[in-house]
Amino acid sequence: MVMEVDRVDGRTPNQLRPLACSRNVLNRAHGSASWSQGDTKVVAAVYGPKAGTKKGENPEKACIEVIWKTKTGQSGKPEKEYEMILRRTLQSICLLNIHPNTTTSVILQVVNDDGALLPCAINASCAALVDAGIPLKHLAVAISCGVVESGYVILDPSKIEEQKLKALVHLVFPNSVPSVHPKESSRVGDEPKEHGLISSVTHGRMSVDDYLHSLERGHAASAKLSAFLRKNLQSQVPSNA
Amino acid sequence: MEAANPSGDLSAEMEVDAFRRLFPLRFFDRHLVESIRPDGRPLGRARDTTLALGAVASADGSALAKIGSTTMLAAIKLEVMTPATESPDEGSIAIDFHMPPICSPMVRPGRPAEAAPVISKQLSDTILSSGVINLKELCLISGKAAWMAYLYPEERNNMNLKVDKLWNFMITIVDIYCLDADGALFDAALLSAIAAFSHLEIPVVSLDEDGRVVILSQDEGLKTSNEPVNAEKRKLTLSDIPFSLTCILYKNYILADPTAEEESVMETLITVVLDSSYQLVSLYKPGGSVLAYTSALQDCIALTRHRVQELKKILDEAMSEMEVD
Amino acid sequence: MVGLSLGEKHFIQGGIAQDLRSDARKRLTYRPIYVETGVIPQANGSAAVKMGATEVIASVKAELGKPTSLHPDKGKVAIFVDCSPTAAPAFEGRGGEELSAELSTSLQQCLLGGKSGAGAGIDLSSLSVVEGKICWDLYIDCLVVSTDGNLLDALGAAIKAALSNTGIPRVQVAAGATGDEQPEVDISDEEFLQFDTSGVPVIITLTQVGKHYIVDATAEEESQMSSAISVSVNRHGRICGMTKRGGAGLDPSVILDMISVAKFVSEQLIIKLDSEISAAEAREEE
Amino acid sequence: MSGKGGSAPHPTTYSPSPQNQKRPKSLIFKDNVDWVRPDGRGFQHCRPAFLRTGAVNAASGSAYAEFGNTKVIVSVFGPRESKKAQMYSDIGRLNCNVSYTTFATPVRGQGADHKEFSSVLHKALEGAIILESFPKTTVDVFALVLESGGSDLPVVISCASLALADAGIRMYDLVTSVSVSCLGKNLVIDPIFEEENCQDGSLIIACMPSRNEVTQLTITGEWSTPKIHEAMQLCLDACAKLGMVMRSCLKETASSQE
Repeated sequence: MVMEVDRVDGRTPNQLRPLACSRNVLNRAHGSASWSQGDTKVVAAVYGPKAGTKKGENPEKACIEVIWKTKTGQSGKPEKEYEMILRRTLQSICLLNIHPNTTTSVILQVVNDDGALLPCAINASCAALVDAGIPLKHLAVAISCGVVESGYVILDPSKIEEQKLKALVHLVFPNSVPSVHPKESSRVGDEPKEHGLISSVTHGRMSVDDYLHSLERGHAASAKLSAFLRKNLQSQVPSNA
Repeated sequence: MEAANPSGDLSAEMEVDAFRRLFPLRFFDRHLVESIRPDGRPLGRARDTTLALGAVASADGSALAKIGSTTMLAAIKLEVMTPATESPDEGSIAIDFHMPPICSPMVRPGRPAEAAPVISKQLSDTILSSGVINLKELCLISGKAAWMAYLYPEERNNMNLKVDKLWNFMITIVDIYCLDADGALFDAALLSAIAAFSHLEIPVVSLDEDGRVVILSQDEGLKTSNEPVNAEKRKLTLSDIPFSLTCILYKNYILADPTAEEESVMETLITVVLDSSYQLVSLYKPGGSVLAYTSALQDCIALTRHRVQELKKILDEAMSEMEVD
Repeated sequence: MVGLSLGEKHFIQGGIAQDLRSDARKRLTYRPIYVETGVIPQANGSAAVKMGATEVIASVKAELGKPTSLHPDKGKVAIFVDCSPTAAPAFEGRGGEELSAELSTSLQQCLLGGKSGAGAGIDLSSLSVVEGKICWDLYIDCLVVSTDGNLLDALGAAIKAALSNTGIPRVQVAAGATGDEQPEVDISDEEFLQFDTSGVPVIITLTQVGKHYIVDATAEEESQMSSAISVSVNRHGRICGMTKRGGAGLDPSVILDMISVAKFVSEQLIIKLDSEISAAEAREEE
Repeated sequence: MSGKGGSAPHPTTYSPSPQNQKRPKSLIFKDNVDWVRPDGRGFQHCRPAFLRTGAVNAASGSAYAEFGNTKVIVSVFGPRESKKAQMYSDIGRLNCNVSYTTFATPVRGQGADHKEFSSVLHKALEGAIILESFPKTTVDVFALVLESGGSDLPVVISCASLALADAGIRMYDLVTSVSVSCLGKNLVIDPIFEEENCQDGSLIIACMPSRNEVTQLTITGEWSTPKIHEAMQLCLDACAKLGMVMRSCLKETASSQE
């Protein structure tokens, strides 16, 4: 089945933009990372765990707080939504029982937005959490898939592409864990764990099949992303030791 | 007493309410094993849902939606606007979701609830991307010639208006108030907003001496010297209405339409919005400790399909009741 | 907050019951009132009022504005009260906000009449310049400098004094403005019109302590109150507004009795205040 | 409401509803002695009241009140933990808040808190609640005016005391509240929005009918003493009747629960 779509920057539909990640970019933060996908770049800083949780939070668990800083202007409703999605996504990958009654702040600064901003921010904050040594269950990798009018799916769309799309799907998957115990099942039912979806945010109207198709393609690409993330995190381990 | 399993021993003699508060997860587990929920519902069933159109007399369109005890009051007010330069033939929609302190013990005056701006954003995303409202219909006077005739008068320039802007469009300002928060807030809010839109009528208007658009009340319409500029009140045509269903994922269970208690105990929520032709408008899962597998997603979508039919029927009934009156 | 021992409380309550208060006053006697006008030169009118240790300042600023569509033939008056942290440490930061808001509302209710504008203590129609187009907006700002009870009465007196000290510039309206246009105006620097304050009421707060009520309560006495009402009465003995402080409920007949007492007290207070104001203005002119 | 009516939330839009209709009507009120109230009531007739308790499940107690077009919901939370910053108090605290929806008034408003009403509500209820019965804790009374059709404050006060009773907060008596407007020579009870807008004066009473005690009284405008007497009597009678309606509403709820 060949159904090519021409992309503005000449990428193939499955091709991601060049990835770059550097950790420990900020001196004062307990952990930090910058993540870029093409021209989209986000810096994440992690402070904590600090003592105490906010009022209304469960003191028997660690609390994660997310602050989203826009490139320019004040933060409004979209930023509040980003904060909520990020907070709940990060909460689901952190081991919250290890540091009960503490708060960890994750601050995200948008450096440049050229599409796929939310996935970029999730990837950056995940790398920053690792850099800060916050105990995690597993890593999370985020990717956005664009559905064009014909139903074809392109990965990691840029801002210009986003505007032409029929629908946009942001997906967050857990990364694949190379298990030391091959017998121990990281499978749930008949699906491997990394097929599970942590978060999903969609914009635009599409058919259910379009969505499932995006899910499949997004998942296939997430393996690439999680390989990149792991390689990047490992390479810096010796220098820290 | 054996320290190994204190709750197990206690549960036999403890009052149900105390057990429910102290060990909420175990309380729910016991119910779920029997495929039933504490309020007697099967897992996949939504709570009783009612709609009342025209609940607010002072609004141009309004509706009260109740899902279980979650109550939402949506009211639409029309204001006149000039279209944005990038879409010169479209009106606009502004949606605000409010959680006043009366709705929940978690909300205190002076401190807006965290969830409110997020739900506002979700609602406007959903309503705009579903295309249920044709923004071109928010035009007051159609036809180009008519537009030119009602240029805003030059004297009004002191209000920083350009002469070429046309006060010919309506902005529909939707305010949704949560009156009672008991879970599935987004579902109820969307339902009330949609119902308010279906109740909305664009009124007969005329222009006064200053060139301002003024609504003509029915009896007055014939008497005044100002000619009405549009013939009669009209309703918006709603195409492909979006409906939503929120589900909880917990272990292998899927619980449709959770209550506030269920939401607080089992954290993984997933909200599916389908329109009346079963296109997917939104699939929203903000994190949560339970991972969603394709099969679970498909189950949620199937539950939502069923719910769309239910809600469509409820909306149709509410509208036909309105017409009888 | 006033912290009193049980003995002190009994002393105050007993004194009031015997019509001999701690500072030798009777129940219905005011503390000496001292008025100074023209305390703020840049305002159109201003006054400071001292009653014992309670001291307040009121200033009136007049600006040209546009009348509301509901009352095209009337000017507008806005009253704001600010509690200075110098008066009490509790007023620091946002501490005084609640009290300020309550005093502002009470003053508005007592001085500005009903929604139609009828019965207003401050004559709003005299503020009209061109009907429907231009009117004077009066901004009355009050500052509580020091507090020892009975703030509302002191503020009412200060506003009355500041208004009688107010000169509103004469306005020349250029002829020939047609239709919708805003007419051009010329504000005189030299000619001022004296603001008529004969209708401005005085405010009398009756504080109930035990079975009796007293006027001009000090902070110590206020701490013993069970309830209090503030009545604003004008020269003709008519009630121009009334508010009740929180606290216990009152029997309707008691309220009516309190109103008639307030009317009785108001006659003396108006005379007293008028003479103080004219004395202050005489001093200022010297 | 807030006095800053001019600042609309959407500066580039305006509401097309006619605004200058009320002027001619206000003149009719004054000149003509035999005018008819806009809703056809007699001067001394209150609007029919619809009251219901338990409107909000999430609250400890709640009530909904509908007087003509005035619609109000009040929720009561607590007694619950006081704010951390507050000092120890051996009697309970009462915290009141009144807010309006953005669509409560004919022209879309700000939906802001109404500080003035919040403080009057507090003053009106304070004297009726047995604060000693919940030391150290706070009872929150939150009111939302869904639609403002006149006499908002009295409706909020009556509805709040009903909600307090529903929450099981101990009180000396229910608090009922009624207002009268003075229009020219006439006193009209339970005024609607249009009447309030051109009133010469108003008198609002909140009282405990069985104890015959006034917890709150506010008068604006110029009044003679006999007129005050007359208005108070009018209000107190209406308060007593409203008290009975509220009592029967509570009884109904109680009997349906059994």
